[in-house]
Amino acid sequence: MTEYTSDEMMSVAAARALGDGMSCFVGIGLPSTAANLARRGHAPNLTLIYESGCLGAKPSRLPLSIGDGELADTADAVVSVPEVFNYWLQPGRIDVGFLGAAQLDKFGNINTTVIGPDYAHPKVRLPGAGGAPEIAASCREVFVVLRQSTRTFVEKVDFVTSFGHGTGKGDRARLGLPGAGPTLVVTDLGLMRPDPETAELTLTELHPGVEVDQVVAATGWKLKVAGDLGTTPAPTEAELRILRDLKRASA
Amino acid sequence: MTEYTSDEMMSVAAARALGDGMSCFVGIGLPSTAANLARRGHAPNLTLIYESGCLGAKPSRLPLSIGDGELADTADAVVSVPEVFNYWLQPGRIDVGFLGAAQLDKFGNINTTVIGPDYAHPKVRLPGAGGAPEIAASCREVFVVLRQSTRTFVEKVDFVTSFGHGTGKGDRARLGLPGAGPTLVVTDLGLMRPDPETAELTLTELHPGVEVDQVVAATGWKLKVAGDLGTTPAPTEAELRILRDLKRASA
Amino acid sequence: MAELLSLKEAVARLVRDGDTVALEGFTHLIPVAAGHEIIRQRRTGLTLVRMTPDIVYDQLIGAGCASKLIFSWGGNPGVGSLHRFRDAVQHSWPVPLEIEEHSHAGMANRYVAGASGLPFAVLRGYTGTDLAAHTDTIKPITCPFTGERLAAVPALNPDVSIVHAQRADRSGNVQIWGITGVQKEAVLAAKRSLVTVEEIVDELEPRPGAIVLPSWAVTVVAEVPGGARPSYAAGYYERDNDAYQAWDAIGRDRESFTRWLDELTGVKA
Amino acid sequence: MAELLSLKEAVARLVRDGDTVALEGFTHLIPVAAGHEIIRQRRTGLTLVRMTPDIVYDQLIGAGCASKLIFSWGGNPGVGSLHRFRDAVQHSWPVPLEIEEHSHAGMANRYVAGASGLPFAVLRGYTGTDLAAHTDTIKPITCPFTGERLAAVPALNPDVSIVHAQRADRSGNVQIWGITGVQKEAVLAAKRSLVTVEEIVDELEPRPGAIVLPSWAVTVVAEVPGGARPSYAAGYYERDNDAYQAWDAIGRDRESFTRWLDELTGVKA
Repeated sequence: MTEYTSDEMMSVAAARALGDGMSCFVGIGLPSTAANLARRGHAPNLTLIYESGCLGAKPSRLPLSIGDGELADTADAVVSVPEVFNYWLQPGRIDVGFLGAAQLDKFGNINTTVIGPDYAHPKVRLPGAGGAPEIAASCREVFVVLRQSTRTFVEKVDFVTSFGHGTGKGDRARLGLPGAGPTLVVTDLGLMRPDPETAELTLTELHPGVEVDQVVAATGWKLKVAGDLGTTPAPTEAELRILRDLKRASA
Repeated sequence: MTEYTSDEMMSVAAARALGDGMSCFVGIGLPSTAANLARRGHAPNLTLIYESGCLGAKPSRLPLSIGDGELADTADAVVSVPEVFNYWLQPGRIDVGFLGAAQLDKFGNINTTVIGPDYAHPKVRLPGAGGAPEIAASCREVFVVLRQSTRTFVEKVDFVTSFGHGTGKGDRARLGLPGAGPTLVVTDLGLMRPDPETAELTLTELHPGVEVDQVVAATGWKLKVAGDLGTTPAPTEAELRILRDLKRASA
Repeated sequence: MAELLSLKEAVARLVRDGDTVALEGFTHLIPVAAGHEIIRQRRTGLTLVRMTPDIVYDQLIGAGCASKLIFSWGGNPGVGSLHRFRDAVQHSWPVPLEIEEHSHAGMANRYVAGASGLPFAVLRGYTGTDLAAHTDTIKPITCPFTGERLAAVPALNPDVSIVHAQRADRSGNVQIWGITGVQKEAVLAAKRSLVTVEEIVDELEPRPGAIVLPSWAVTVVAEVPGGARPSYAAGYYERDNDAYQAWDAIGRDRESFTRWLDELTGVKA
Repeated sequence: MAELLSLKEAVARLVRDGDTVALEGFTHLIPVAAGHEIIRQRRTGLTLVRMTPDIVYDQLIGAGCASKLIFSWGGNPGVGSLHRFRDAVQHSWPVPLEIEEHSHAGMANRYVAGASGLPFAVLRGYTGTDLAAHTDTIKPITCPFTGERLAAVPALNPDVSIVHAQRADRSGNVQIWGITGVQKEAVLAAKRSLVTVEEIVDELEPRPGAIVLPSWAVTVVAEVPGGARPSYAAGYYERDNDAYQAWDAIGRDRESFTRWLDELTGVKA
């Protein structure tokens, strides 16, 4: 069996979550890697939508930015930025919003704005919201992919850039948010899903070779573990080949 | 000197009101005839904008509809219908709105909706508003062109489809309407302009051979006549040639 | 992903009695064949929506398919009035027709709101006119920043929108060029959509001025060559101005219209 | 009608100290040369507007041109942080930088409102986030038809908007293709506008996916070949990814940045 890294496992696990024929609003970085891997693999009819206005992009390598020329060249349609947000994202037409995060909390709220308690005097100024708040609000469901550590997985985010499940089950409905919010978090250690009763992120699958203690130690809150904890199948040869070809083409 | 009809005089007089380099939002029918005559004659840099989304159309014949193929083929840009109203008309970018009317009253209000006092049971159901209400509101000024009769020139329109000067001077400002409203009415008999004090339409010029009494008799209110009543110059040979060429090409 | 069906199947599947139905196309690419198929399938009680109801709407109204019309300009462009429309409004023939009347700017923005998943749109519109007094779908709204008063109109979200386009590929991606009007908004605002096309091709060659509606935003595509006649389809055929002229005489009285209708629906006299 | 000027004249004419200035271009066609000219002409006190401030905004901020930034995502795409932006926000170097922060959807709609002559735009946005608590440019608004609560954002109407395009003709009509972002809206929302172009041509050949900004909607056109480097111009050159990488080291500390700035402005060390 081929060796693989934990980052490769993460990308493969994230890609598998995308079903063929779905539409996916793709954030740059890890989400884009996963979405492109899915499209080149088991989901050839996955529609990739980038906030630069590219609908149905079919890049042959991993885009370095949200607005790479190849995204436009291979798209079914290129529309303006206002149109992609207003006509395509906002009405809830898109199945999955695929996001990264700088901080994620136990209810799936995302922070990409500031680290530290004081917005005016942040410890670290992050890039900000981009398209994420409305992607998180409007897509039918949201997948989040990021590397797991106590720095990134926190009890409560310093700043809610993109709303997940707020303070727990029912918050989205109370706010009138149409989509289901984060239904899956993929990390380099395993998968987490919101508990059906509380919406608290719960470890549901471990990647091969990862121990529960390891994941608990890399999480900034007292992580709950599902009773029927599963194990992610290891990346197949085919998955790794496609992923590595994509990465190579982009180097 | 070449013979000409009163309709030809009307079109020529209307065309002359358009200066070179202006932008003009063009209604179909008489306004389109006048605007195209101007562009083929003294105002080659007149920008014609049609509500079908054609910006800078340069038709070689008179379009039969607002959406003729030639308008699109010759335009600088073709945009969607929402865009032409929202991005191009609404912000007040356009110099002149050129409109026709079924009824016009003494304060330049336009009716193209119903004849008769009862909207629900009209004597005659007319086509309706189209783009006119917002053209009349947002263009820097409005020219109206229509044949003069007591049927069309009424004391008060049965229905205000497009707001002119309301009940007199100051009404537009009170309503916050940005444009100057109707500043010129061109008919087959002469020209009318709003009185600077009252905004009541006042006869300011007669076409050659027309008597004041004739115009008064063809007007449904007690028409005021400017002290310094002028006479429109007769159509020139060149104007008539261009107009007839345009008409011939469209037959 | 859009399904590819015949026009007959498409209308049978998508258009139901009592639906709100929009056929859009601004002079160009009017989905006339689809309108005729609705008449043939004898739909009734429709709320018809269209910025510029012209002869195909006159026909639908005269055939008794509609109980309400939402519109901004109803006429036979370059010719004159719609006599069936007038007859319905003035004399309730063949059935009463309720009307909801807007301006073009208002209608276009209602479709934009519908396509955008918003309940309403804001515009500088209707000020000083009598339109707002005759409908409850125009209301004032105040800017929360400047205090300025503007007009609000509710979103249009038809049960079915029908448009005509030049081409689709075999996956159902639709390509439209020339004057594209409000067609994209009408399709995106609708719960279900039908696009009739001049032809289905293997590949959509990119073209200047063309827009593409991705297959996953369209419910059904039907190949209907000539489906926009007597309007025109840029790149395929010209507007049949004579047919517009001829309609004036046919539509003018109930008898000649009924003969036309019987012919369309295959009823023997 | 747009005037054709050199970049130097254009910036001198259009951009004044204290102006609100938007340079737009979504990854593609970023008007970098125009940004550098603003630095060279030592404008100060600018309110800079841009959805995605990246390295040219890092440079403008580091050079002390800006006192405020209105934005929705500030970073070096595919590389990391903007160090000059961070230094200004966290340590007021070289001058304090006020920020007004939105989401992309909010910024895009603010330009749309600006381009449309409306004082505000409505969107489904910001719900549940902490963004609204830190700005007075996000307010709730209620649909007058359904009672639903949505977000309102005020129009953006920059004093000057600057974009880069592939071509203009000699009359100043501008043609842009590929990812066109929010450029049309930025230009139409602005009081004055500058379009830098790769080349001025005799005639704008129609092209798939191209939009045209008519000359009368643009204030000044300046021919600036390579004016979008290190971003890209579809049909002309590719993105210089190495330059984005290299900026990380230059921008990271004040000293290396100051050397870069001195070189740009022609100051001898």
